[in-house]
Amino acid sequence: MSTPVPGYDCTMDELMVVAFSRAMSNDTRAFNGAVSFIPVCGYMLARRTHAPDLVWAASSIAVDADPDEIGDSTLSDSLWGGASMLSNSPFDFWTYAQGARYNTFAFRGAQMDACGNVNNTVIGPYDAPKVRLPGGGGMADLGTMIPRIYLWSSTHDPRTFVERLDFRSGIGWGDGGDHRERLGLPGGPQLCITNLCVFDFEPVGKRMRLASLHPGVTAEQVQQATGFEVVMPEGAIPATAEPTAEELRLLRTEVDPTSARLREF
Amino acid sequence: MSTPVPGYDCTMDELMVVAFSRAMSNDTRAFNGAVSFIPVCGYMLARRTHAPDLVWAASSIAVDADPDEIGDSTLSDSLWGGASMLSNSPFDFWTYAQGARYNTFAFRGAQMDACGNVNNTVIGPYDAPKVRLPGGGGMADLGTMIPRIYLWSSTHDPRTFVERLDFRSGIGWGDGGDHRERLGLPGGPQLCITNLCVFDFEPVGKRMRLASLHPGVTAEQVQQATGFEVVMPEGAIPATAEPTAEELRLLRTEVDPTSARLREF
Amino acid sequence: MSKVTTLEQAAAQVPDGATVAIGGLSMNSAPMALVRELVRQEKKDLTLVAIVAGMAVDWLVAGRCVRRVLSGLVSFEGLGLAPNFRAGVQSGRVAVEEYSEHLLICRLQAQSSNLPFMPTKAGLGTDVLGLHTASGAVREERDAPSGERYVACTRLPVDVALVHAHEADERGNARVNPKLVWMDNEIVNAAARTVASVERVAATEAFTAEPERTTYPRFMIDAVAPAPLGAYPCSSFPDYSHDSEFFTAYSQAARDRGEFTQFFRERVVGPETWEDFLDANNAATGASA
Amino acid sequence: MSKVTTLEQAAAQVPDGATVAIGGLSMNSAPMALVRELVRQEKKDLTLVAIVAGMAVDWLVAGRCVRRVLSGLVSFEGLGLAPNFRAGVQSGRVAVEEYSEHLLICRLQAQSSNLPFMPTKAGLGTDVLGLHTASGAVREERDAPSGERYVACTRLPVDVALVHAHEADERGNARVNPKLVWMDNEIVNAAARTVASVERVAATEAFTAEPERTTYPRFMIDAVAPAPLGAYPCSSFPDYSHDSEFFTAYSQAARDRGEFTQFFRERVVGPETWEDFLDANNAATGASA
Repeated sequence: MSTPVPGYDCTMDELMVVAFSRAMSNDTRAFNGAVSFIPVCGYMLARRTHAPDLVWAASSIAVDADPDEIGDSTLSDSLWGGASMLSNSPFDFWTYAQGARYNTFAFRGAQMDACGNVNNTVIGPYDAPKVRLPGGGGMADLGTMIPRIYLWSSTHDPRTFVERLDFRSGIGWGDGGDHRERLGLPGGPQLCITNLCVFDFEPVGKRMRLASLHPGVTAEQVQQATGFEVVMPEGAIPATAEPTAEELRLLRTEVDPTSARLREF
Repeated sequence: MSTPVPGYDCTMDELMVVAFSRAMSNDTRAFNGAVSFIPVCGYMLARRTHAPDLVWAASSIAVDADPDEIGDSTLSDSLWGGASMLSNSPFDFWTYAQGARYNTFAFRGAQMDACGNVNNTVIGPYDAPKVRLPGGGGMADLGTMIPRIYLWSSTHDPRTFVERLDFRSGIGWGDGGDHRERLGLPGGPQLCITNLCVFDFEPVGKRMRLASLHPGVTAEQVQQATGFEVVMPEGAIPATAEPTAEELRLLRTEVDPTSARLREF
Repeated sequence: MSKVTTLEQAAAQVPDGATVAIGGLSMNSAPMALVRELVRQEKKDLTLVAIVAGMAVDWLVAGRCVRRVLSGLVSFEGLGLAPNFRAGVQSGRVAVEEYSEHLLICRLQAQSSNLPFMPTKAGLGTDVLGLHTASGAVREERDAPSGERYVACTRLPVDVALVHAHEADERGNARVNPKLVWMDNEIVNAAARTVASVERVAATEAFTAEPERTTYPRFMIDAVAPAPLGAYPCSSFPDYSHDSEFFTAYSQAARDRGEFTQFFRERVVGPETWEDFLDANNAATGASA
Repeated sequence: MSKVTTLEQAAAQVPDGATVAIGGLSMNSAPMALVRELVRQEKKDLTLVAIVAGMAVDWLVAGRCVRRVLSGLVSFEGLGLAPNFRAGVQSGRVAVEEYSEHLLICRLQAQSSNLPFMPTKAGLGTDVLGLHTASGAVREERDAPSGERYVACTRLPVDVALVHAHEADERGNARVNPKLVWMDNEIVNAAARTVASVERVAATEAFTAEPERTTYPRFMIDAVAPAPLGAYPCSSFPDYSHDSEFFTAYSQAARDRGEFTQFFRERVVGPETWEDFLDANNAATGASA
């Protein structure tokens, strides 16, 4: 469902895609997993704006794909149009991931905690789950291999952003602080983009910190919607930047003309 | 150089190829390395006679190849005609080798010892070699992975068949006895086919044992040409079986019409 | 001795209690015709190995064929959770051995490469490793000289791998067009036997004409079962895409037990032959949608 | 920012003392045009990584560019030993770190996969492992739970990989026809930089038209140096075979120091451009022979 952003000439899905896009850079080498409409739109948009050399492997397979439209699956061949390489999971992909030749990946967990760890396995105890979720898939892998991790959620509420995960399917900053470093893992989560705000991670404890508020949202609302204590930055909290007309035009007409991204809402 | 075998209507290269061919079976799944004309001819001949389902990957790459002729390299693309698969070393080959999906390989070392270990690295001390040889290549790998190892040599003399290798590039039966088993390695050398005789390996100590003598060769001559003590079998030592007219016809007209196998002599 | 057989005969060779690895990835290239036949033959107590799966696992769980699932992920992606899998696990009827994609791949590689383990960094710092402490299937280790942490993934023996390919010849040479094998070669390499369903049987000459396109050599494939549209309702790139309508209707039906029973009978297990099944689902239309 | 450059400029980016991995296998697909340029530029103290090589290593040793060779095998196969390599090692001027093919591959894989080691059974029971006891580059281990032996192959960092491919575009997408990469992808994956010589530069559209044929994505290739017949006197399947005449004449000349010096000047390093070199060797004829 498309929700207008108060005061901005765009909707929430568009704001999130643009925020994601702007976090990308010209040396981003990304790929995507299942149900990743926001990141997929973000990669495609960044490549059309400030990051022309950005690498995006659609479905982790189709390098430099430029599909006419996005279908109902972000792991589907409908996404592969225009690719200059169809790489192959076992032969190419895993080595590129392990060696951080791909440097960027985005997760969305059914639960996420303050350090950006994610759960997509079970709600409730593992052996007697209240809800059996799909499973972590590549989260446990890519969380350890890829240095630039991005998180997103279109359901910013206390059920999603929890103090304690029921199961840690994928590692973000782990227990926080230097935990990743102690495990020998590169980088870590950079941002978490939600339907209320953008979080970054404060550099010492590696907990989510409010980086910008979407128009009409207050810091108090974010805290109320979050199951853990949100780190507040020094000074005023900026508003999430407004998409430019050109960004919106590209998103609406070229990147995702069928609004596949609304499947996340 | 083509040498007639006394009393047989064939030459030494032909006798060796036929002896090799007959050691193959219908479940042989083989590949070959460099300068392996005798085994290559053997695989092709066996497939045309008693082992129609035998798998041979030419140059370790071209599965079921059936070249019109053999060129001056057994690692060359000239060998790949008629293949039903061009496999790829890193992706297919090594997994098939490690998992013994390929079950047969043949070595020829510049030096070989009684237990079928081979040296293709140096003559003399490693750090100050008298002769620097090419190096073991895949010998150290395939000796550990492939259960059915065959050895051959067209220069049966005490410089080749030595009591002690200057360097063990590839393992045969190792130190003999249960050494391979203790190392957790499958199978081991089955036969060694030379220009004087065929050796098998006696089952307990795993040392070369005279299995058959080529026409005109005596057991004493074999011992004199061998730098280690040859195990003599119980009872009479048979003559290496004579090739059939059909085997010779196939070898001469279909398998190797240009006599590439003479490059080994 | 042709390796070409029927779906029925190929499935009949899978014994109850077997460990069966299912090819494909999510909604792509799953061997659905073979899976359907396993359900029809009422297999029992199967252990499934499914790296990233969905409908195939759900059918087998719905058919009560499954005791245990080793998986990285089972879902219908954006089209929802896999309803029978979810219910089966929540009720305790089906056990899940949770891995991640790479942990499973590494276990399969240890098996196919005849090594005591394959190392990876996958899983470090997650709760996945703790699930396997008792069995030792994967374990966290520290490399002594460097102090570096890694995860040792032990061998995973597989009785039968089921994969879908585009073409095979009678000898068992098989190929996937254009070259995408998802992670199927990992399960094929680890399995004692592999059965491939294929869109069509081709002459050996089709393989010798373009040997660089062969995906599996004949000695890796034990049986070939022809099944046009054999991955339906999943995709077989580039021939056809997944049929979203089937996924949606299936999920819809699963909200009610009675409705699902009817759906499963009429549109999945009931049709006698694979062709009947395709007709019952208007597959020729749906798959190209 | 096109990645297309000249052989001269591509070679100029290889510093003295670098660890350079050479692609190809034996007489196939070696990046000879790039290697010739390294010799012409009189590189010093290179460490070569050459899994199975021949002429490329011999040229570099003849040109006094090499301090150390990490290899599985260096020879001209049935056409003889590599004469300068042999003499260089026997004289002590060139050090050989002896591996086997799979031990080197596993070291490269540890590097490219960012793991402390890759396990293999290669080398067990041979003298190869003992050569590396002091450095610890590869070491025999025993898996504690199973008691099983294996060899741990540690990371092998490579500064530059040199490979030969058929086509690349300006962005660096490259492909090898039909799909044979020998073991080149192992060195490309492990290298900080990769330079590809190519038979021809192609438009990006040639890659998007057949994306399944792309061997290396653009982010793995740092420079593209056009060199028609760039693997000569080695082969570049399926375009041309190795030129046996060159190998034989080279080996013949190497029997005499003066004769070899003249041969090496006239037929290897002397010709100014790659085209001059090809002319000096009648390469267009020899390669197709």
